[in-house]
Amino acid sequence: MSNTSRRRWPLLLPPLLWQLTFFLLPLLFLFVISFWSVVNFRLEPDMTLKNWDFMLSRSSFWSAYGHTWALALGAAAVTTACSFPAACSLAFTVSERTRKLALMFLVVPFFTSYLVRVYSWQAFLADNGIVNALLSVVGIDGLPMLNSDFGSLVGYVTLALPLVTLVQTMGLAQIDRNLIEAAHNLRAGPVRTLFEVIMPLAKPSLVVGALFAFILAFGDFVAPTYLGGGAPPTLSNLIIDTTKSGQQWPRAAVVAIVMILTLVLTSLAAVRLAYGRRK
Amino acid sequence: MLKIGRWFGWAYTGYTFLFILAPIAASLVFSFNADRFPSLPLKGFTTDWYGGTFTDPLVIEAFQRSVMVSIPVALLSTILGFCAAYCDFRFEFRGKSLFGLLMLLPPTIPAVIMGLGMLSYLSRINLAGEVWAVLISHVVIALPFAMAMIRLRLAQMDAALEEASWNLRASPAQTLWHVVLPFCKQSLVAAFLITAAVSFDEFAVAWFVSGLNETVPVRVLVFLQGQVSPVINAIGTAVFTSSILLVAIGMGFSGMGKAKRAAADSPAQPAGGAVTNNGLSL
Amino acid sequence: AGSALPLSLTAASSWAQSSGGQPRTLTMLAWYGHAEPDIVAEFEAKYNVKVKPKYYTGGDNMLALISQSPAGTYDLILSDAEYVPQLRKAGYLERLEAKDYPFDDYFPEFQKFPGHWDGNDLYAVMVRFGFLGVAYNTEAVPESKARSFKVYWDPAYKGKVGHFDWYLPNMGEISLYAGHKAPYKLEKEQFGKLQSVMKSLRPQVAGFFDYGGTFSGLKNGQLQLVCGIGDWITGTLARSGAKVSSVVPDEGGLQWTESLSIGKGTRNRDLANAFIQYITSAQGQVKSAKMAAYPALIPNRKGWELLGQSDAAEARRQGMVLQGHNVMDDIRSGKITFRQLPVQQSIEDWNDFWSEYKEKA
Amino acid sequence: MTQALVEIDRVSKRFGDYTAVTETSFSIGQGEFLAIMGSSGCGKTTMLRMLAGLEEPSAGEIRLEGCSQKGLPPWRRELPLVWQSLALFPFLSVLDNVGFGLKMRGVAKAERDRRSLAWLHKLELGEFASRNVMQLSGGQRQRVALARALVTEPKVLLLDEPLSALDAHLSVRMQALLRSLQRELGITFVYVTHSQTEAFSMADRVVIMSRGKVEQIGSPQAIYRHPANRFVAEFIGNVTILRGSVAEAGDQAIRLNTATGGMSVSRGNFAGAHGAQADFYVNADQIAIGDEPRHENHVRARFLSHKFIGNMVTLFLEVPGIDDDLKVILPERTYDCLGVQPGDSVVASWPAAAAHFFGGTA
Amino acid sequence: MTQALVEIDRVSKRFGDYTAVTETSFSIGQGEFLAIMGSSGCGKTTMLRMLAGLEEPSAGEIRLEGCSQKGLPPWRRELPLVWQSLALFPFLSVLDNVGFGLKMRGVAKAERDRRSLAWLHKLELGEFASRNVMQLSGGQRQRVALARALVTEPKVLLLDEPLSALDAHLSVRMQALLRSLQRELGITFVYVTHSQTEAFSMADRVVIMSRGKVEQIGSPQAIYRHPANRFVAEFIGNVTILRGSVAEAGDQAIRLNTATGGMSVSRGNFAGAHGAQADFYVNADQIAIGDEPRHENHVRARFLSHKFIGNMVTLFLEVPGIDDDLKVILPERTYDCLGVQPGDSVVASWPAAAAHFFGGTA
Ligand SMILES: Nc1ncnc2c1ncn2[C@@H]1O[C@H](COP(=O)(O)OP(=O)(O)OP(=O)(O)O)[C@@H](O)[C@H]1O
Ligand SMILES: Nc1ncnc2c1ncn2[C@@H]1O[C@H](COP(=O)(O)OP(=O)(O)OP(=O)(O)O)[C@@H](O)[C@H]1O
Ligand SMILES: [Mg+2]
Ligand SMILES: [Mg+2]
Repeated sequence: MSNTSRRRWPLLLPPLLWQLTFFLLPLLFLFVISFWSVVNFRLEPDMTLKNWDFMLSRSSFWSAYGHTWALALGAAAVTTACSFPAACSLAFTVSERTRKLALMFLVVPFFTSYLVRVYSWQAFLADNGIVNALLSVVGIDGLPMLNSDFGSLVGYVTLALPLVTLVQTMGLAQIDRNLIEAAHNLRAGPVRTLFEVIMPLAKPSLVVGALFAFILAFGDFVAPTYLGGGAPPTLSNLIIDTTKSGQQWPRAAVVAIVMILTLVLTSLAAVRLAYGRRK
Repeated sequence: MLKIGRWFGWAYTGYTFLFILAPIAASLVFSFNADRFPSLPLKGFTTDWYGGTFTDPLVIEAFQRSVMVSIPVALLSTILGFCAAYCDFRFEFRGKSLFGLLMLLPPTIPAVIMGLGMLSYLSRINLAGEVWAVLISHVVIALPFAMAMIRLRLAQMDAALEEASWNLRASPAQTLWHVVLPFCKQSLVAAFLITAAVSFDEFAVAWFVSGLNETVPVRVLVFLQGQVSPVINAIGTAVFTSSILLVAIGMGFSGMGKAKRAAADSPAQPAGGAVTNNGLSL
Repeated sequence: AGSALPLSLTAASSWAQSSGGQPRTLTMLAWYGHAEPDIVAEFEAKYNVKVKPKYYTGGDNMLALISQSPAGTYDLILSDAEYVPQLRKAGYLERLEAKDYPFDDYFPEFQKFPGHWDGNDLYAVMVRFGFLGVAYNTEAVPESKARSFKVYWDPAYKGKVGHFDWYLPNMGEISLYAGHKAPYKLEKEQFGKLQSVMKSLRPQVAGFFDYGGTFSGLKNGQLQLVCGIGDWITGTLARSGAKVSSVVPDEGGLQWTESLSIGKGTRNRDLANAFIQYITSAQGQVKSAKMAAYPALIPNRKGWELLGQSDAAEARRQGMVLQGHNVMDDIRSGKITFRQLPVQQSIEDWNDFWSEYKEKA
Repeated sequence: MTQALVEIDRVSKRFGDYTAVTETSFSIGQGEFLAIMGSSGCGKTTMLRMLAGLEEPSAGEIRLEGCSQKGLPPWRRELPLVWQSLALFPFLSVLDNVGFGLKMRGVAKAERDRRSLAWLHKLELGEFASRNVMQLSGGQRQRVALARALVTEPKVLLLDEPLSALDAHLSVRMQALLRSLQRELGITFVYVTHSQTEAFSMADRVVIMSRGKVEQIGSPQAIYRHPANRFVAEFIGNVTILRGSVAEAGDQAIRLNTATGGMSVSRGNFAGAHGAQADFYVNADQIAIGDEPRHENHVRARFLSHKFIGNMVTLFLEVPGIDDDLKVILPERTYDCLGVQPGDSVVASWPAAAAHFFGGTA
Repeated sequence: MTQALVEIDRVSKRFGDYTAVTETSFSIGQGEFLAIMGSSGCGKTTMLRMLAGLEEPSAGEIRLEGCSQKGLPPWRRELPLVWQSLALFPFLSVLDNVGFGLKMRGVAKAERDRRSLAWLHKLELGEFASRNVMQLSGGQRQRVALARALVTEPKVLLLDEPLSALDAHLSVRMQALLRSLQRELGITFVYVTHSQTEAFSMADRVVIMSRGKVEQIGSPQAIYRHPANRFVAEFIGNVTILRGSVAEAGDQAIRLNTATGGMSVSRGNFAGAHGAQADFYVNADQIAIGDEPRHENHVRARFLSHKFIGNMVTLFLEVPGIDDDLKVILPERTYDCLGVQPGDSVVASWPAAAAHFFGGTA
């Protein structure tokens, strides 16, 4: 409809202006202050590259970057692998009603204080916490879990698993049942059907789910702080440390911009992987 | 063979849910545990922590503030989210994909960065430390959720519905009011409740920009950083209960209710063949 | 960034003032605990005021909060002493009148505390202090071992040593261990030595924790030794029955100091002043010594006396007894050094090393 | 034809580079039932949407009772459309769906309900008035959509494949309903359909479109008997198209040389010169089969296969020298009497009156 | 009939409380083309799915070449199914779609591609082998689905409304293709369809189902001419059903008293006693119209309306005393010669041989 073009403004402008003013501008401002300097604990407008130069030439920045990447990638992989069987079960073997109920249980933790859940995990993962207590019953003792990358991963999975399972379940549930039956009809048994038909069809939701997990883990500071023992630092830890270090907001801004760029590029790559490869 | 796979799947799903719900359950248990620190064995039952929580003026204030913030946040994000979703659904314009990106990007920005950016920006325009700052940031974060939910609903709308309305002499504004909004009603309510829940649970950005006006999750963060008290568990359990209510109501509006209604209706609907036979008796 | 901002009030404080019978609000930026009922209830009742805190988690965090808020947001600022000069230079503090406060009752060492004065102008009043040394689990670590920083390197405690996540006390302690008498005033090569000593400690370290993390780590046995804290944490834990303690080791210890200032642009100067008077009085000092969140030593001699009368056990536990060996002796013997900001290097230098140190596993 | 109510005057519609409707003109009379047919994607829906104002023509003009509709948005037009998907409002009751158009015209609630209910009763839906539309069967919904469009008593009703979602039986009954409604109310129907049966059994005139152009307009019989061109002939599918060169022009018939010998074709208004190549078609139901030629044109052919449709049989014959199969339609009884088997050799013959040139009127 | 390849033996299927198929038995011969028809929801798809093993019968047994298929999962059966939705794998190329079944049987890549390609060429899809299936048109996809099912050279092919998504023209061409493929390969086809035309023009035998039960099985002609019961008669829709009481039983015909007078009906194997009520039907295409009765049974009726379908016209006549309209099918030319107008009074007449009782064979 060509004659609707004029009418869109009253609807388009409010959200557009809002997000421009309160989302894009803050991010741009962050970019701008990455060129400012700090004098006597105060930000002074400036046009200097020294923050960029400083951060990007630090080996500690790059190792934090690598560590964050590795952790986020690990979180994406672990979460995807952990939720896939459950998502398959929910999508294919239960009734619509049960599925909805299960999905609700998945959504609920998403809105339950993440902080409280992480705090709770400490009690499970501590050297003499609940998990080790249970393990000692079966004769395994003293697995170190808290204050390690494992701890961080538990936190990330806690954060991302519900969402990823949700995305995967919805993706799988949308698969045309006829395709699965067609595979059976063409003599593909359950396992081959899984690999030859379900996985390729579920690829977008698998990739998008993994991407969500990656993004959430990449930016989270709670799990590495409270379950990972704060070391080695992730980029989020580094941002917080840097703002603490003599009010170095410009340097923190540099880290933030690098993080945003990384996430945007990763997302683009993932979306391409999920939807792009169709001849 | 298939049966075994099925049972394995269900058992696995059970474990997944155990993993998801364990920390919540533990926090519930520890909120009644007399020991100040969450560890085994349990020390005995107490409701002191709840007492402590609900008499702490800071906590009470934080609760009031959270409510006061989350309601306008939900209202604004739902309205703005609807506008954005409808524009995305209805109009073709240059830069539409950029528009979509701008609307949906915020959740992908790590909270620390959002907090940092918001704080430095809002303090420039004299809003940092004000309740407004929390409200604004939360709308930015929650709007994409509202938009996504409403957009999903709009995608289910037959494009012909609006045209049919125009065809029956309803102007675009009337169509929006009489057709599009009623069609989206459930998703609007769901978006409202879920954005309220998002705002009620957001701590990282709020921690940066709230100044003295702490919300509940910021209070929890402060407790976690400072006092490490079972009050955390008590608050967590309270928040969990209220979130679960909000979300349950929200889900009820968005989908469950529909499923139930459809189930209730189906007997009324003549089964396949019958439609043909008694559908028309001219 | 906020310094150039015009003065404005928070919504909350303007509500409180506009309604007559309502209590006024006094805002305070502080470490956790300073505005809890055990400390402020009496003051609030007396002045019909509500003390409203914003708790921070470290000096840098405090600076960030001040700099990002409009002037006048915080009536009272409780800061670590080493930050007072920075705050003053940045123009965040009001000048104080020395005669308003009971300096005469203070031990002489604390009457003219460095950094609190600019010439004859007073900007902060010391409220309490404490020592930082080796915090340890009394069941796992014998006190004899804890009497030296060397214990951190003990293979028996590998993976059980924690750091309080703030470069200043940790690097100060290790600097003492490295043999620097003035731990924060380091020549280039001394700073290099500090770094190499610290790096040798890194494999022992379980992690880096904030107050809460340290607290629960020590309590649940996850940590058996913590560097960079003192009785302010272990004392609290011990009160709730945990088997932890801290000592000032033979190599020496650090002193942390907390002081109150009045924020620039306050609308409640009278109340703020009254609060400082309240907390520095003998009664206030006793409260402060026994603060629920974390106990501390107090600089007011009259306070010591009152504490001795009202709670002799606590006075003994903390070593604030006027007869016999007390904490002042440790200070006077030179065993204790004030914690301060690095002198020759910048804060960023130390912080960057701290980040780097965290990184190396 | 009665007075033109709707005039479509050199209307074109382009979507970007693609031209969906090309310079099309025709008019629709008062009270006429006009069906538009054509293969998928030929522009039928686009035509209808332009009438309803949902698309603006890229060129040309549409006039309703002589008034140009140019620039008039859909909500200012009085041309209700019945969608294939029905587009009923799922959140409204049956009654409110029907009353929607009246509400938008500012009719008060009581009056609105009265009029809506009257229509529901007319379409035997009275008892469902307060139900939700989602609770109705397909045929019932179809009638609600009709009532909704008719309640404002328009002069023209546009229908886009309204019956294609219904099953065969329901569809036949709805056809009867539509036809009788249209007669009774004297409304003009513009009816887009895929189905030859629907178009031919209901419409006064049929428009055959192809690739955005009108190929033929005429009564069902005229189109069936005398397709205007090869496209229409193939689209209707009841003729075999042959080709020959003019050998001899008679008064009534023209003699052509074809690959299978000489043939006589009705002259019509054919004006080809001697030796000119020309296509002509033979009606499948006017061909006789037997052992001997029974008419002046005849070929020997091999019986390939047959199709049984209702009480008619379509035979496909292979004729040496022509590519397409020769199609022959016989009543089943005739076929039974013949007793031919696939593979048999037969003689097909037809009179000159069964063969025509394209474009000639009989 | 040839040897029974598939036997369906008292098969029932229940979904919860609902019985979709009730104790159904029939068998399907080697190389037969069997069509299953019936109104929506009558259990056609369920029947097919049970054959393919996608549903397990609740009772009864299905045998393929005498072997019970009970408990055999779908991936162990050799009964490829062609879905209405086609169910092509969207992430695979045309070639890989076709080769899927071979891959699952462990055929090596080179051999697989060779065989798939051969089938694609056979169905004139050779040039599309490396395309993604999403890039094909509806008719092309249809052929890919066929190729995928046929590449493993099964004995039986199951098809569930394979043509219903295609437009009329494509559908006709696909019918021809299917029919010739089936003949050529000698495969058994079990073909579910909604469309009477499809079923009657392609199948050797047709099964008419209603509400989970088989109503009639027989050749298209038999069903068309001699519906077994009222349901089938109404479903096929080419007869008018009348009712009368037996007055006099003759050798060839039985005389009944009806609301419009006495009527003679072919005797068949009717065994009703004198005075018994009986339904009978009159074939619409065996009724003559005129001013005078031309056959032994005749009624005076009012010509109501007509429907023009192809070259046949269906007339609806109102007969005093009977509820349903009397349906008459005439060739168009006959109708034209009659020159009757709606509203005219006419005489309809038919011989006793045009009227039959249900269940009687001719
Ligand atoms: N909004 C549009 N943008 C671009 N192309 C369009 C648009 N609407 C229709 N078309 C194109 O115009 C052509 C005609 O479309 P139209 O819907 O009128 O066909 P139709 O005759 O109704 O076909 P069908 O029988 O399949 O409904 C098609 O090729 C279609 O792809
Ligand atoms: N999985 C199922 N669960 C419950 N009921 C079912 C299921 N599958 C089919 N049915 C019911 O069984 C009946 C027969 O269904 P089926 O799909 O076989 O009908 P059909 O004859 O193929 O109809 P159509 O022509 O509409 O495709 C229907 O009433 C349907 O609702
Ligand atoms: Mg169309
Ligand atoms: Mg079916």
